[in-house]
Amino acid sequence: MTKLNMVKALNLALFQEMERDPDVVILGEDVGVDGGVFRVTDDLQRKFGSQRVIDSPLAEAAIIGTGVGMALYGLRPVCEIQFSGFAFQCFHQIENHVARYRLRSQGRFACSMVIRMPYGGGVRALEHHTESEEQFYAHIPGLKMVIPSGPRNARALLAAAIRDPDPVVFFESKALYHAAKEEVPPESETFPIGRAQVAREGGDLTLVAYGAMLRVAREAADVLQAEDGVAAEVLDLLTISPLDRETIVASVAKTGRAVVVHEAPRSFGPGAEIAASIMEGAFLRLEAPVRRVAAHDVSFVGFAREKANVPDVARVVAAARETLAF
Amino acid sequence: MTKLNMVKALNLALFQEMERDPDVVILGEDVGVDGGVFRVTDDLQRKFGSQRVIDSPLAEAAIIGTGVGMALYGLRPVCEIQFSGFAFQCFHQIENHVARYRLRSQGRFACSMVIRMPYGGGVRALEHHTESEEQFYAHIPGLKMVIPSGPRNARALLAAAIRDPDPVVFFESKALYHAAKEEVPPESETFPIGRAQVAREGGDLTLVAYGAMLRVAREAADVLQAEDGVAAEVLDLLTISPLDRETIVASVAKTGRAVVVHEAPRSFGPGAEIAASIMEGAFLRLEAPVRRVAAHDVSFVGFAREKANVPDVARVVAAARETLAF
Amino acid sequence: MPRTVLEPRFQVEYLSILDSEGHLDAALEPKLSPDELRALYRAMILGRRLDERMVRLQRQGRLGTFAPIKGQEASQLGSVSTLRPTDWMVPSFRETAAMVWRGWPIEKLLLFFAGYVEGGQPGEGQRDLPIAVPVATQLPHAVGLAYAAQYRGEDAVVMAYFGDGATSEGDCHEALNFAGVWHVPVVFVCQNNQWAISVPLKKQTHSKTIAQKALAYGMPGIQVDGNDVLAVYAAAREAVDRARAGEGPTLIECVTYRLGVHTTADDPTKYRAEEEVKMWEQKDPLTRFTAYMRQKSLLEDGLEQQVDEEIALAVERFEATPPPDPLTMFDHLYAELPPHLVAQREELARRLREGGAPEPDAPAPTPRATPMRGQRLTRR
Amino acid sequence: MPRTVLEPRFQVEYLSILDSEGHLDAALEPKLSPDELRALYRAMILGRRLDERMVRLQRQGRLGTFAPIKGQEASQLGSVSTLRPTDWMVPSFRETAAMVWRGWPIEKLLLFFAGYVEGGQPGEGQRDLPIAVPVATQLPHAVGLAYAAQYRGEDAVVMAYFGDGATSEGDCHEALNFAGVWHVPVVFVCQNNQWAISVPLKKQTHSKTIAQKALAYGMPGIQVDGNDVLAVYAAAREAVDRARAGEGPTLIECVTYRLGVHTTADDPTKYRAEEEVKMWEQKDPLTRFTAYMRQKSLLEDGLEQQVDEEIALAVERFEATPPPDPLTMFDHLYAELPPHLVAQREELARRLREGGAPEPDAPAPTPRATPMRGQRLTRR
Ligand SMILES: Cc1ncc(C[n+]2csc(CCOP(=O)(O)OP(=O)(O)O)c2C)c(N)n1
Ligand SMILES: Cc1ncc(C[n+]2csc(CCOP(=O)(O)OP(=O)(O)O)c2C)c(N)n1
Ligand SMILES: [Mg+2]
Ligand SMILES: [Mg+2]
Repeated sequence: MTKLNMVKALNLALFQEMERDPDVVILGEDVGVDGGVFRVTDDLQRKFGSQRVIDSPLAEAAIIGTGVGMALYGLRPVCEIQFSGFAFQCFHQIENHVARYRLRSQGRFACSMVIRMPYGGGVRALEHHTESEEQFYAHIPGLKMVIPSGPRNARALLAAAIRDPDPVVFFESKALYHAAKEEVPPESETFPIGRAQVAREGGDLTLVAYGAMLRVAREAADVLQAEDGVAAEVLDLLTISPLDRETIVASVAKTGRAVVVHEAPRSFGPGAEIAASIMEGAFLRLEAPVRRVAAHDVSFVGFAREKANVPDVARVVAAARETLAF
Repeated sequence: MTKLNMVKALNLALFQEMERDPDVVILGEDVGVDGGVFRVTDDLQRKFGSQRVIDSPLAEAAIIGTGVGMALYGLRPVCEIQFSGFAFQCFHQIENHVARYRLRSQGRFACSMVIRMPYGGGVRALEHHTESEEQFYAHIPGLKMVIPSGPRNARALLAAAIRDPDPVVFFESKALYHAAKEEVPPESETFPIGRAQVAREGGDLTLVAYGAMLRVAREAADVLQAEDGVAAEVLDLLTISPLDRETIVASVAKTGRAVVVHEAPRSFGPGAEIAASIMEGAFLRLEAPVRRVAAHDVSFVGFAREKANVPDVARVVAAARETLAF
Repeated sequence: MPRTVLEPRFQVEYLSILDSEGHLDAALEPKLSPDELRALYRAMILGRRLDERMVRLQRQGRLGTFAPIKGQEASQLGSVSTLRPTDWMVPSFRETAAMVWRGWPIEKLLLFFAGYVEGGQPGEGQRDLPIAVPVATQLPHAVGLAYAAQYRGEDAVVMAYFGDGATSEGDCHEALNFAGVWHVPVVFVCQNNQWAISVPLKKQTHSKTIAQKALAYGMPGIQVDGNDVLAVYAAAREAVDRARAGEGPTLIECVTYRLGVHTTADDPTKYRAEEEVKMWEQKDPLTRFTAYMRQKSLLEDGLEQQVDEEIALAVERFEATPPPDPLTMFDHLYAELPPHLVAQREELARRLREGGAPEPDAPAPTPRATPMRGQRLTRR
Repeated sequence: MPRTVLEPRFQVEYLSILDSEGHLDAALEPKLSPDELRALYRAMILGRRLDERMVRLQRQGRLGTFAPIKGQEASQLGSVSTLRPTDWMVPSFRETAAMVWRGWPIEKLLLFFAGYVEGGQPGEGQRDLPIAVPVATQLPHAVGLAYAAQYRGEDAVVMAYFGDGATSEGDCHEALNFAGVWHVPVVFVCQNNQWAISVPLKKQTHSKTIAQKALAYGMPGIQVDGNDVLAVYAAAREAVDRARAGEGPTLIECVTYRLGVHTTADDPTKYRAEEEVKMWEQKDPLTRFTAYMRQKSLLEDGLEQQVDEEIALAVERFEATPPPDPLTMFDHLYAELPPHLVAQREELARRLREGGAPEPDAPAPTPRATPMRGQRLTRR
């Protein structure tokens, strides 16, 4: 086992999938010589050539749109959108085509492709470089939406996404890219898409989180354990859509209480679906309303104010305490 | 009072607002000579000239993007996107700019503009001509999202939207365009944006709906009254965002039960926010989980199968009965 | 102010071989065999007759909205006929004649416009994309297909269709630009039919031709008389051959005219003069090609009846389509149905079993007006 | 295959007045007064010095990521200096020098890059849009502004900036096309600095020049030596005058070079050769303009120190900025705060009162490394 940060772990997944399958190609702005602005595709062009690791012109709609064409031909494009904030430029290609091609062609064609993008705050960045847009993809039928929380699952889920017959939107937390190293097995590994993980077991309360918020939820669980003697169960969604309602509902059916944590704005956000699903699945077990700890409904706050906007441990702990005291 | 259908009522609002305020301009594909493919802008170019009612080239991003520029200059553009299914082509302009300009310029500039588009099914139409995308706009901070349910409120809300200092995304149900006529006062009228209406009072159950689904909810309430002796309260949201949680929660606090109805796909849809907000606001009054009656999580079914996909009276009645029996 | 003029200077050519008076430029006449000419002519007649039949079906409420092709047969068939089956065809939404040429069964196209998703399914192994409704969005797909062909070392060429209005969309620009940079085998066929619904070309772009837009991408562009099937064929032949030879993409502007409505939901009298239509009717691609075929003694007796019969049989098959099973709406969304959709499918199945669900809306093949000759009621 | 060549044929001109050897084409020399030349020169020096200072501030952790302009001063100032205050300036994200020319206080720009939304606020009545981060999305705004000016009968001209990479985006195409059709007073200034991060121009587009892309929109296009402030000025002057006279839009391609990093997060040694940078350093717009000013005896003693002092004072004001009040994050989202945001604001206020909220992250004006000359710790 080697310890890798998330950037290196993702790079490993790409490398191994490209070795395994000659149909895997990479496409995006600066993914080639530069290795991507976050270096996730580092060295891949040197290894696989500029026909397989393609520095595209600066046009997101065409990155996804030509990716669709490649996928229809039978290739497995992995498209990189440089920041999730610029993926609205190709949102029509994603919604109109990527998500629909299997359906529209009634199974003749498939868009087996991955759309990778860095998302989220925590890196002192400009506007459109700090947002969390997962909700927009989660609401589109035909897509899968994955957000890993650490190097190992990032690597295993990216490999799974590349092999998946359906299109996967793959969000990578910029805050996690270099956050921590983790043991990552050298041989290829996949994790199932659509399955949440119990990151920590507990019987008193369920904390639902994903991506960079997993750490926040975990630390909140530590605080609750240490200061309140409360055993919080922490769920790491990993896949946002299709949502693993079974795991979520099972946990809340046990604990009776839940707090959902995400970086996306609160209103009409992913926490709403999770809360509604919990209510539908575990209504009679609920001891308190499901709470949402999320960013405020503000589009951009600037990094000088970012910490006051994105959920932190104190907010999660406070929400958990209110839920427990309800 | 004259009786008008929704198309004529919207046309009246546009006419009166243009008479009132020379800064109001209309911009979109086929809005001029043709009067819009649904005739909502009929005759306006003849009345106000081709500088004020502009037949744009076929490019949604530029329709919104140039609309932004006009708004920054101080005009009040009313942009028409021919079908809501083609608004993802300009989604980046909406999310990146329309919703953010006031914030980004810290109040120096505002995007006082309206983005009108026909949405929803029921008109035997092709792909991208039948979908309900309100969720995508509701989740964007900085926007307002309005969906009228009949000629009179369509007219009054469109007038309010044009006068609103903030950008308003205005969805018009194609199924309602010619559905029914209603008395519409000849003199100008506005309804407040952000306020839901109690369309029918009742104490046993709350049905939350909007747009074309209001009729479905109303008829379901009739059936429940007639067949079950149940008094359903029907809420007409009118504004999706900012959501009028106060009215919704007050109703459910009274009835203890709620069913939300929408044409958008179910998962991560507007019903989730409404359900979550009800849980947060009226948890202790809830006798049953909030139910969602929505389209399936399928992007397109074709009009031959559409009736089996979009909520109908029978589904709402069934959901209401299950909620009442919970 | 004097300045240096950069070399090379740019120019755009115009190609016409058989004009509306029937004059033929014999030097440019493409070398098509009598069989090839007959096939092309038949396809043009079929395109025209099918279009007319579809308009009637729509008026009877048996089809939903669709976009007629009348007047554009030469643009479509002159170009698509240069492709091999192993090449790819990427349509927009107004390529009925080209799609039939490529082997789409007529009844499938009818099903498509009758609201059946089944109508969008290409045949097994057929290298045609289904109809793309959002204007210009199909063009990047064409470029991606061409890239993939090149990547795989296959010599397939991709032909992509779009309209004059489509040239305004960002996707059109991005696709042409990518094709230029990647130097891939795509032929972009713009059917400039002068109108994008109610918007005339001069309100669509300030450039004099669409062909000259190729200059922005360092790509050859040519304008052809799009009502001259021989000129379209010649230009497409050259572009396809060049693409196949690895010499990159081409933009072809076919100057043509939409003689009918934009779609069956449209009323062109609102925005264009009857005289303009009359003027273009003089340039009808069929009239011209018929004269040419007559002159070559290639006209076949009874062709129209043959074609009408083929159409009638297809309409019969279309009408014999069973009403759609609502449950299949979930079938091709994902490779494998995820749990929440299994639940939604089960719930729908239960409703269907219990009779709570609405009648499947199969208004399409069911005639709404008096049945016509050659038509029977839907079998149930 | 012989064909008709369509008229007119197209050509694109190249303009250079003061070359890198210091040769001047006196016939083309724009008529600028000594004061105007001095102002321009001072702005170029300020642009360069500020840029260098900002890089240092960033390296010390006192600014976040930003895009340096080194090498592009002539492109920016030659063009922006042709505007009146009543004209509009629409920047991308690399127009620091042009923004300062337009009156943006330096400390505001520093605040912007220190993560303060306050930094994006134009002055009262200032006709400048704030920085637009998403590439090319600002271009339709420029066209809309120009349309509005024309609509109101005002003679304001709009100047919009973008890079070579931006030309690939759909928004760029749509904006140019709308401007052509609407014939509005916009001047599109493309700073072709050869690179879009790591992507060189030849991978960005297959067209030989960016100027020729104007042909696709029936709009005049010109290529100028973007390191020649006189040539940029002359071309911009002509375009602005033409726009103001109601003669429509122009595309100006300034051929220049980004001498520094793409942004402070970038490492150009990964993708470009040192020799290329060296070669372009020979063409530095400042060297050339300095020689010209010297020859005209317009060089002022102590200019650099003056400029440095101005910058130092601005940095002081920047550092004196109080830490941001998190509660103001809600201030300008809507004209009036809707109820759910009132609630969120109250909740945040409560957390701030109770000390539960994190320290406002004001790393920006606070030096992270050893304080430099002319710098003091943030007042709190
Ligand atoms: C992105 C998008 N915007 C708008 C529409 C609605 N629409 C359908 S066809 C059409 C006009 C297309 O004009 P053109 O490209 O010239 O093709 P034609 O219809 O003339 O064949 C429009 C506006 C659409 N289908 N897609
Ligand atoms: C829509 C969008 N996509 C991607 C980016 C990330 N990005 C920022 S600058 C840049 C390159 C821009 O190149 P160019 O237009 O030549 O301008 P330059 O940076 O050279 O000034 C990229 C890809 C962005 N800001 N916006
Ligand atoms: Mg057309
Ligand atoms: Mg550049």
